[in-house]
This record gives sequence, C-alpha cells and structure tokens, in this order.
Amino acid sequence: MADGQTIRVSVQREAIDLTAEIARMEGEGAGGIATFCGHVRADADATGGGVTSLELEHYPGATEAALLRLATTAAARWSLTAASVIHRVGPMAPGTRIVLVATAAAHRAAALEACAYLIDRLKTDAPFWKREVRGGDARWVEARGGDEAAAARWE
Amino acid sequence: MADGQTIRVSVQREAIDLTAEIARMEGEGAGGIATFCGHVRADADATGGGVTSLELEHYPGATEAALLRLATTAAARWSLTAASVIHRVGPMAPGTRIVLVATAAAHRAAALEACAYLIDRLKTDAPFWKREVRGGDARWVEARGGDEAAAARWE
Amino acid sequence: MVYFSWVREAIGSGEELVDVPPDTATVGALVDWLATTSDGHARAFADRGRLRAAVDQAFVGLDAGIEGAREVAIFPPVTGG
Amino acid sequence: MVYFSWVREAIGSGEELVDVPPDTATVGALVDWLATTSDGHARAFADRGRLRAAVDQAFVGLDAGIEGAREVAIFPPVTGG
Repeated sequence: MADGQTIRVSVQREAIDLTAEIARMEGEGAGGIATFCGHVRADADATGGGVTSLELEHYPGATEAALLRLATTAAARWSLTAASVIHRVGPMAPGTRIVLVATAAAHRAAALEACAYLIDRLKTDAPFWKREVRGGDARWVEARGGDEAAAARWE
Repeated sequence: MADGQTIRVSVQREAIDLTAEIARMEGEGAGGIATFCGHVRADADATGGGVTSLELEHYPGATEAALLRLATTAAARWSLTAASVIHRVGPMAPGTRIVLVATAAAHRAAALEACAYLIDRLKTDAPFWKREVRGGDARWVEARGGDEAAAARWE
Repeated sequence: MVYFSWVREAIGSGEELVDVPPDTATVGALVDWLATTSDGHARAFADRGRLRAAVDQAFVGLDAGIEGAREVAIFPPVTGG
Repeated sequence: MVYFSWVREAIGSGEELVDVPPDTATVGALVDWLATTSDGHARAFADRGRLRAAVDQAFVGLDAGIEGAREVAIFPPVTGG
C-alpha cells in the first residue's frame, strides 16, 4: 500500500453518516471522490406487501477482514488516496442507507472504477445476509446470479 | 424521458451542497445513488507554486442547456430515477467542490455507469473554462487529450 | 462450528462445539457427518449446492481440508451490499 | 459574436456586434474575416486548431454554415468538470 492512502472500514449498527465521510476525505485533500450508497428498498412483492424492515446479519471478525482486504486491494490497484467501506447491520427501515463505498483519487476514472469494484465485490465476498420482513412474514433474501457475474468481471 | 425521472442541473456561484442533493434523492426513494465530486486541486507546478485560486468561466444559457441535454440522455440510457449535475462558476479556493454529479437508479451498475458518463461528457461537451491563479500569475488551463478519449468511449 | 442465516435457523443455534470423527478430512465430510447428528442439521444441509463455508474465517470450497482448523463456518451464499 | 477564455482576453471584449460581409458562408470564413479587423482578433485567431465554435449556442465545427445565425461564439477547447 502506497504512502498516504487512508483506508477505513466499518461494520456498524449506527446510521451511516455520508456527509461526515465525504468531509473527512475532502479534509485530506482529495481531488475526486466517487461514492455509491445503497438503500433499503420497499419493493412490493407478488402479494403487494412491501418490505417493512430489513435485517442484516454478518460474521463478526470475518466481515471486517473481508472489507479491509477489498479496500486495500482497490487502493493499490487504482492508486487511491482514500477508500472507505461502511456497512450497516441489524434491523433497518425502508429508505435507510445499508452500505456506503467512497473512493478518492487524483483521477476520476480511478475513483469511479474502484467504487464500482468495491460494491461489486462486497456483494459476493463479504459475509452479510439479508432478511426481509413484510408485515408478519420474514424471509432470507436469495443471492442473485448477476452478482457473481458482476464480481467476476474484475478478475 | 420515462415517468418519475427527476433531472436537475445548476450552474451556480454558491458552494455545492452535496448533503442536500443526496438527501433530496433519498427522499424520492432512490435504491442506489452514485456520486462523483471534483475539487480544486492545489497542484504544485514546476516552479513549486501551488494554485491559490481557480476561476471558472462559462457560456451562460449554453452551459445549462448542455448539462440538461447530458443529464436527460443519461437518464434515458440507464433508466435512472434521478440525475443531478451541479457545476460551480466564479473564483474558488483549493479544496472547494467544482462539480457534483449524482445519479440514482434501481440497479447499482446503472447509477455508476451513468455517473461516469456524465462526468466524462461534461468535460468535453459543456462550455466551461478554467483559469488557474498561482500567486500573481494566472493562466488558462489547457484541455487534456485524455478527456476527449474518455468522452469518446460512450459513443 | 458457527452458522449463519437460514442454516443457523434450521439448526436452532449459531454456534456449537463438536468432536469431529478422526477420519473427517474436508468441510464436505464434516457437513456429511453433522447432517446425521439431528433433524435440524439434516434440514440445514439438505442442499449442498446452497452451502458456503469458511475455515478460520477464510472463505473456502466444501472440498477444502479442515486439519488444524479451530473454527468452521457454514452459511448460505452472501447477500450484503 | 461572443468570446470566452483567452479568445475573449486577446480580443479585449466578450461580445461584439458585427456586420458580416455578404459572401461569408461558414464559421471558418467568419473567423478569417474577423482576424483582419484588429491585432487582437488576429492574435486570438492565430491558431485555428485551438478554436472551437457554437452557432446559436449549439457546438459546431469551423466548417459549419452561419446563414440565419443570430449568435456565433468562438472559444478554446472546454476545460470544465
């Protein structure tokens, strides 16, 4: 890892403070900052019932290690000046931020590609599991085949 | 343009409020939001003098039209739920936000690609001109050949 | 052993200590043996194609060895992000 | 006519009204004629490869026609973002 790269990963029950994360990177003198933020969707299912809550389970220890490995890899591959991955766990209401990836680099293409890499790989390489609650029903979300394909394009 | 697409462009002398823009998109129920934010760099030149100020000139009327055309094109091509392009003009200190592109979509790849498209195309298709002030000297920034190539990959 | 998501729910516990039979060489063999220990384990491990594993917190295939492992995790494909 | 960036500075003004000679068909021909009107214009338009243009606020090449145009802009390659 080159000098001056700031890597931060967090698996937290608290809300994700996007503003603070951007401000932190700007304070470090970032040229360009790319972010991706994912939110709990309130998709209606076949019966018309929307998601009332999403619960995120994870593998403590292994999760943080996986995120750190991804962020470090991205920082090296795209010469980032900073990379942050923040993922929430626990119960969340629709509209809530689940995940934030932020990357800073001197060149915009590097920041944007690294951001896409991190969110793609996080979907297949980090041990999180989603459980949707719709009224009284709860079901574990199935992995999507498209996620494997999206992750594989970075090999 | 499909229903429910919110397009916003702004060419402004005021600071760019990234937090407000994200909050606005989240309030509209976005699934995933990608952003790219560019900042005034304090690059040292060959003589060691850093940028003390950056001035942005633009072509009033034509600029807004160009940004609106780009945002509308991106929204249609990637089925975005929202797209915002905010560009500052006038004098700016190092570290200041020059430009913010934000895109919202149901699918992360769409939001990220549209964000990359907008910042790439903005660099060649929108009439802005940068003038760097280093102490007592000022010079107009030269266009970069790489920008033309980056814009061309979206044809 | 640690379990997550519906694997944990089917087994009814997120953690258990097990004395692995001495001839158990791989994660797959460990799963085969665990499936015989209760109806819950049998249900959790019914479809091997839907199982993923980690040995000492590193992701591995079901054919990975477990010699010297302190912690083996079994779980469904991940769905974060 | 409207000018921006160093084109504007060389000419010393961002705007001017001009009576275009009747046989001036393209942006390039207009630039050729403008370059004869002052030393500043000559300096601004010395290197045609560094000039870009817009007719009625739409980007065009220097070979574009100007018939019926109300506003022609001449400027360097853009450098925003």
